[in-house]
Amino acid sequence: MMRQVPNIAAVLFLGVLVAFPFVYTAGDYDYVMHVLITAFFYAILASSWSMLAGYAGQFSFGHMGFMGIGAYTTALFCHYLWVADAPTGLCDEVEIFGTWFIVVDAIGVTSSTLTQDCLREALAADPALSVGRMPVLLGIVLGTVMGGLAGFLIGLLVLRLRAAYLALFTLGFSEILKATISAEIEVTRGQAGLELPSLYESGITLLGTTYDKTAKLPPYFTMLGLLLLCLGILTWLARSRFGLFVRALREDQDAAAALGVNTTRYKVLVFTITCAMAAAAGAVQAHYIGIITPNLLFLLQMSLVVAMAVIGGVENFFAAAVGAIILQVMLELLRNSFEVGGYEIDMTIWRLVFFGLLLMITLRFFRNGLLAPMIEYFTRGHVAKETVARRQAAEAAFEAGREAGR
Amino acid sequence: MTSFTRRSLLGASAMALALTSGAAFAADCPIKIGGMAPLSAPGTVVGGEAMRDAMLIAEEDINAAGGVLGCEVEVVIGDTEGLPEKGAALMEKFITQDGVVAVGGGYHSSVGVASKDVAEARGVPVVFAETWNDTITGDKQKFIFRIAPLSSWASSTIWKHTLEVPGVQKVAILTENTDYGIPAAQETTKGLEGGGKEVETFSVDIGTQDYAGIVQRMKAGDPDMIIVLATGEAGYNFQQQASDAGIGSLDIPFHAGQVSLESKAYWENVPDGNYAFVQRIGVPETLFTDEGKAFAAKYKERTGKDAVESYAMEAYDSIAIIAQAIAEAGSTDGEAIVAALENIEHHGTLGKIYFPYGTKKDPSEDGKGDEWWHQWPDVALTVIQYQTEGESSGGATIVWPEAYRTGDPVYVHQ
Amino acid sequence: MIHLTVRNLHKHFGGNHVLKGVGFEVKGAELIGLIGPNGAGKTTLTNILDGAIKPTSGTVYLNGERIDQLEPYEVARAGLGRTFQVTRSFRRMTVLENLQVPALAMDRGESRAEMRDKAHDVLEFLTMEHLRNEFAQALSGGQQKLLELGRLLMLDPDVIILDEPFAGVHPKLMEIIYAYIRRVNEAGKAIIIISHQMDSIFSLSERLLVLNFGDLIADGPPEAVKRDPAVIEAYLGSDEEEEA
Amino acid sequence: MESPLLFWGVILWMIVWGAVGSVVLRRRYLHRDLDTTNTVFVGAMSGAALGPVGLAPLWLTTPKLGNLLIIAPALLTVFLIAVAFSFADPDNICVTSSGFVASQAVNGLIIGIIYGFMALGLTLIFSILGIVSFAHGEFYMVGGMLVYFISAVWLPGVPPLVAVMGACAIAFLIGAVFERLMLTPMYRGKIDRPVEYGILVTFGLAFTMQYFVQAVAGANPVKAQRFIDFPRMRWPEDSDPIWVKTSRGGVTLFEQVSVSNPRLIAAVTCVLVLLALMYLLHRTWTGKALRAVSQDRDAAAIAGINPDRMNMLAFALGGMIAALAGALLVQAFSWLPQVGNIPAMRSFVIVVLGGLGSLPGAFLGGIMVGLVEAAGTGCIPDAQKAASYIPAYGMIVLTLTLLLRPTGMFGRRFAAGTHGKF
Repeated sequence: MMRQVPNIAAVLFLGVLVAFPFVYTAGDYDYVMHVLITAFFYAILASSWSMLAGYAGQFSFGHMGFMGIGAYTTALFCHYLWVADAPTGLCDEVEIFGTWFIVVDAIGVTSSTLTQDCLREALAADPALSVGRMPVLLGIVLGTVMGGLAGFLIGLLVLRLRAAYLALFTLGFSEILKATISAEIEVTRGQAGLELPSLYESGITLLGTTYDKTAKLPPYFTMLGLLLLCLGILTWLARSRFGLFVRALREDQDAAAALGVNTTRYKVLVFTITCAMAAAAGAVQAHYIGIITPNLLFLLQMSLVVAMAVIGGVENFFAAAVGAIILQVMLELLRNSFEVGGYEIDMTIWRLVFFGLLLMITLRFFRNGLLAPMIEYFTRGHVAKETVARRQAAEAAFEAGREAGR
Repeated sequence: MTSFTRRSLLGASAMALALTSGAAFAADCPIKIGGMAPLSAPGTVVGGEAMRDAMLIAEEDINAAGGVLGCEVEVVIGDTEGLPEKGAALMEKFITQDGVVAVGGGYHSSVGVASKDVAEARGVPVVFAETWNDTITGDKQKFIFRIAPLSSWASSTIWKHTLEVPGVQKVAILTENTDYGIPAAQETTKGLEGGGKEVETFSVDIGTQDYAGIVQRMKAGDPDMIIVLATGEAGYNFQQQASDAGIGSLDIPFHAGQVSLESKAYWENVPDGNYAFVQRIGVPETLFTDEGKAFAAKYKERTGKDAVESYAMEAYDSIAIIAQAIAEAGSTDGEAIVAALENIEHHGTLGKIYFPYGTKKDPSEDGKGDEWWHQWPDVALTVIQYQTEGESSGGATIVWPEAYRTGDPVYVHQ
Repeated sequence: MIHLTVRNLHKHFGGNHVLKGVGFEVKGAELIGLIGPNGAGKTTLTNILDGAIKPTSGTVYLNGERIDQLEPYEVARAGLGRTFQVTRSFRRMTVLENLQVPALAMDRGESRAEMRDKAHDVLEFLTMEHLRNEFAQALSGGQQKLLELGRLLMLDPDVIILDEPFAGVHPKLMEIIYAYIRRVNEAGKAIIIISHQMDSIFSLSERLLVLNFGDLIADGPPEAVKRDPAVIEAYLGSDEEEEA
Repeated sequence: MESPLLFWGVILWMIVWGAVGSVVLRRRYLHRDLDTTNTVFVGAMSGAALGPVGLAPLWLTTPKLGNLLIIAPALLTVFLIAVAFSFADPDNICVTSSGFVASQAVNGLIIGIIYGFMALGLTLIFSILGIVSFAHGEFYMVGGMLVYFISAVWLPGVPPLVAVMGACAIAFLIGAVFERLMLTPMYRGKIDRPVEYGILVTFGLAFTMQYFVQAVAGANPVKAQRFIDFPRMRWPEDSDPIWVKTSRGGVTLFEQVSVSNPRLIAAVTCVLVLLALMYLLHRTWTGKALRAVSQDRDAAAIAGINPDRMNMLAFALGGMIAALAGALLVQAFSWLPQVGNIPAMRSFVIVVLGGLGSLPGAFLGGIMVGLVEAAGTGCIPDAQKAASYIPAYGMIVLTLTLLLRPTGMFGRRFAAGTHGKF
């Protein structure tokens, strides 16, 4: 019965999350929903990172880089590729089955886009022209695939690297990516960011209610769904041989190989899968926010993900995900400044100081995070007692056997 | 796949939404107005803190004068961090959590561009104070107003002034690679090349500390003048390092970055920064309106600064004008405030503020570009020059344009 | 029929000639002891057999398959398993999970239930059934050693190399290890034991291989090897140094 | 660039042959059972430099890869890239103006010395504790901030030397206290993965320090006064060009190369402190003990050295070195709570390039990174982008190092396993 407590808690927590958008009606509904959507986004990153770092022992600091690959892939795809029913005559275009695929010219950041964007010019010249976006879903899928592919390549490159070297290499990868995105303004629009269509650009009808593109409910359930999907995949992986093998490889790579585990394959595989998850989260989040900038790749963002996973419990991706949700909500709640004895404490900054302290204290005194031990307590609590009893029995039997043997 | 027409490409598609929200908090006291400012990095904190102080003074002034619609006004300050996505999230928070009826302030263009769509979709009016990018008004959104100059105007101030500096043939531009810096550099280049000058542009990542390589490279090009288009401390770092290398404002005409208006920080960070030109918005302090003088006095007292930065005045006005519009509209409904703003005549610290173009008159009727939409046309743009070490930007000599000139420029190369 | 053929193995490390043409054959369920003074090349030989390092020249065949160029995991699947000199259990995995790794890696098409039964048998045999849900790091050193042997049972290879199985083991556990070796041997597996504990190795093995400075200096029944003058010389010489 | 095709063609050719060389040569040496430590690097470099012509003799004779064979192809590759560049872009200022090249090189060298000095602290920590401190950039930041606050806010008018020493002392203290509170469980084997623990816990320290400073000091850029104003002088008086000319803000050599005053002061101080540090490490008991612990922890413990105390000393000293670099540069750069990020990244690059744990490697690596950054910003034809990529240059060096020679220039073989007992 005790073992079921975490499962029951999980079902309850999930139930609250699912019911929340329908029950909650306060004036700050949209804001709270926004906080939660972002929390789910971080939960995906934290849980996939905990699979990579906690389960497989690959301490990568480039997770946000892969997230960025997902986000930028779909952003570039939706930004530059359009379809039309007739040629524009101004843009690069190609006809496939009567549909014209248009590649918009890269104009970078200017203050007057009207005279440079070939598509806008074409539309201005010919108002009858019907132009459509590429499907958002295809962009997200592409982003996920690109993230997975990048994860695969990086996984291959880091096979020989361990520990500190791996951390530095992945950090370097992420930084190069950030610098490139910031510098290649013609294509990526640099710090100005690339704007993306909303997740549901033309609205969506769910259960008879039509939600427009700014409504929070559809992206809420999209991100929650993605989180559950990722957790589902991670659970399945963790319970299958995959989970066992990557943990074995974390503990001792040579011993795992000597027992027939293809370590190379599982190392690359774990990179590919977790990076694809990060990329998927990035792509969905980019569409939800509507704009993506290289600042998302800042080390600060990565440190948030790491801290969330560690505080939740880096070796348990459920704990990491729940930790991320709780911490993200806490960080938002703590934004409000307060006064102590005439001094105004500006919580926008101080909350991050406390966050850093919490991270250090967790690492120092709660090595398995704050949430994972609670789950452990219920799922493994019985083991300890049982073991003691059995060990005593076995030892007694052993001794008895020896006595008898003499 | 969505099909759409030109109108929706321009971003006006969300009009219908505006009708559904916005009025929910009407007549609740106090009336809340959002104030956006970058208060932590990577935003320009110096500018953000000045704007925050100015907006809080505006709140005091409005309430001292009896508030609006019988209510006190509360300015809710929010931190954009200078990041577009944070700006959008902040706008969301303002509207949905804090229940603001309108929003003022705003420093970084990229933040403005990202956040204006949120406000537009939710039907909450925004009066941007210091976001220059032309597209902010160029998208012709119903709820978006601006009292800052257009980026293209600001750039033209710089290049027109530069063209008048004698003996300048080759100009080097240092710009931050943001959506403020890049377009500004393009426009400045265009203007200067139109005037027959040679231009070389260097763009840098904000956050760079060490400019030695760039400075050397610039120096090797032997420019006659340098223009810095950077908002943050990058401007300080670059200028002092250029001075160390002998191409600073003591050696050649030098247009310093926007942040140099913070004279106290400027002299601390750029001790060799004398004779730099800085673009300034608003008329000289001697020509201030009564409102401007009153604000300047309060601002100096509160902050301990010896000059008022233009963005502080803009921030103050952005809040004050919203308050007046609410009073004139007699309601906190977004539509009503917009209607009031379109007809407003506000005597602010910067002068008489009004918006000639909008829903009642399209800019194209006067042959103007889209960027004139909901744009205050009379922004005074001047160029000042520091001529004494340690002097305040408010007291510095105005050298351009002729109409506001308070002294002759010093050309260090002559 | 198990058939391991090692032919003319050479290994250089830079200028170091560590193995100088080692060759031997294992046919059927032999119980072999591999001894030699420190630096004789025992570890190198093990690592080559295991696939961790590749020989400079020479070949290793196991049941007709050439394994000297394979990766360690392929060697394991081909039917050669080993333990390590220093115990290398998966410390933060439970005892049961430790046992599951080789079983799943081999993927013999057994059902989960079959694997569980097998693991149960193995644990019973090792008297560790009560510890199945403990983390390996909670076990004593000797128990971890047993666990490593248990993993090998689950891997179920044809040839097993045990690297120092008796080092630092409590006498109580020693009996279990003895029983283990006999049982595995009786099940038809070949075992190669590397050890410094001469008593154990002489009493257990049917055949002894002696390495010295990369050469195989003796190969035969323990009694014969014991009297081999080359072996005595190699051992006495080096043992004295070791003790000194 | 005039003929980009030529340049990129050459680069592509080099990459292809470099990749071929690194793979083929390693296989060859592996096959012949020779030491493969340097084969990837030498293969890549000789392939890149000479293509098949360079690889064939190596492949045939498989010589012992000594220092000459390691360094020569690398230098040749760099040289050939430079030649290709000068042909592809004959009008580039890096090709036409030797004065510019000299000035870039000198400035790269000067800043490289400071970088290297800072990285020295990181590598010192690594060599003793076996962890990479992610808080190194924050020590740098705190050093600068403290100098500003001591000299401009708390005790206005104190001599800069006092401010710098005060900053160092406080940074040392922070490092020592942190090490005692947070890192001690690592040595008792209580932590399963000490390397990762070290990274994460210093990461937490970095986070805390950066935001603590921001919360306390605000985010306005600050800057300390120049420590010293140079006297104006010219030497020799009547030559053309004048060899050395100083102004209060800088020094000009041969009227071509100008170095700013704060940088020169910082670099000279770094060299002096480095010499003092070398003395400490090689001539004092404490220094010898430190080095002993870095060589062999257990042996040192047997010899009566308390490794725990050495851990504390190393971490505090490493942090102090970073703080000193910051303290010296706060007179050159505007200072914000975020300034540590870029130098921290750069230190990582340098220590990997030099070889984690190698002190001379860190110093040399610093100079190399300084030169690479100077070359990147100075020579990339597109002025628009040259500076935007500054943060990336070092990272490219890092990536190449890890791929071609993970042990770095002077590294012991840490990459395959981990350091020491970890």
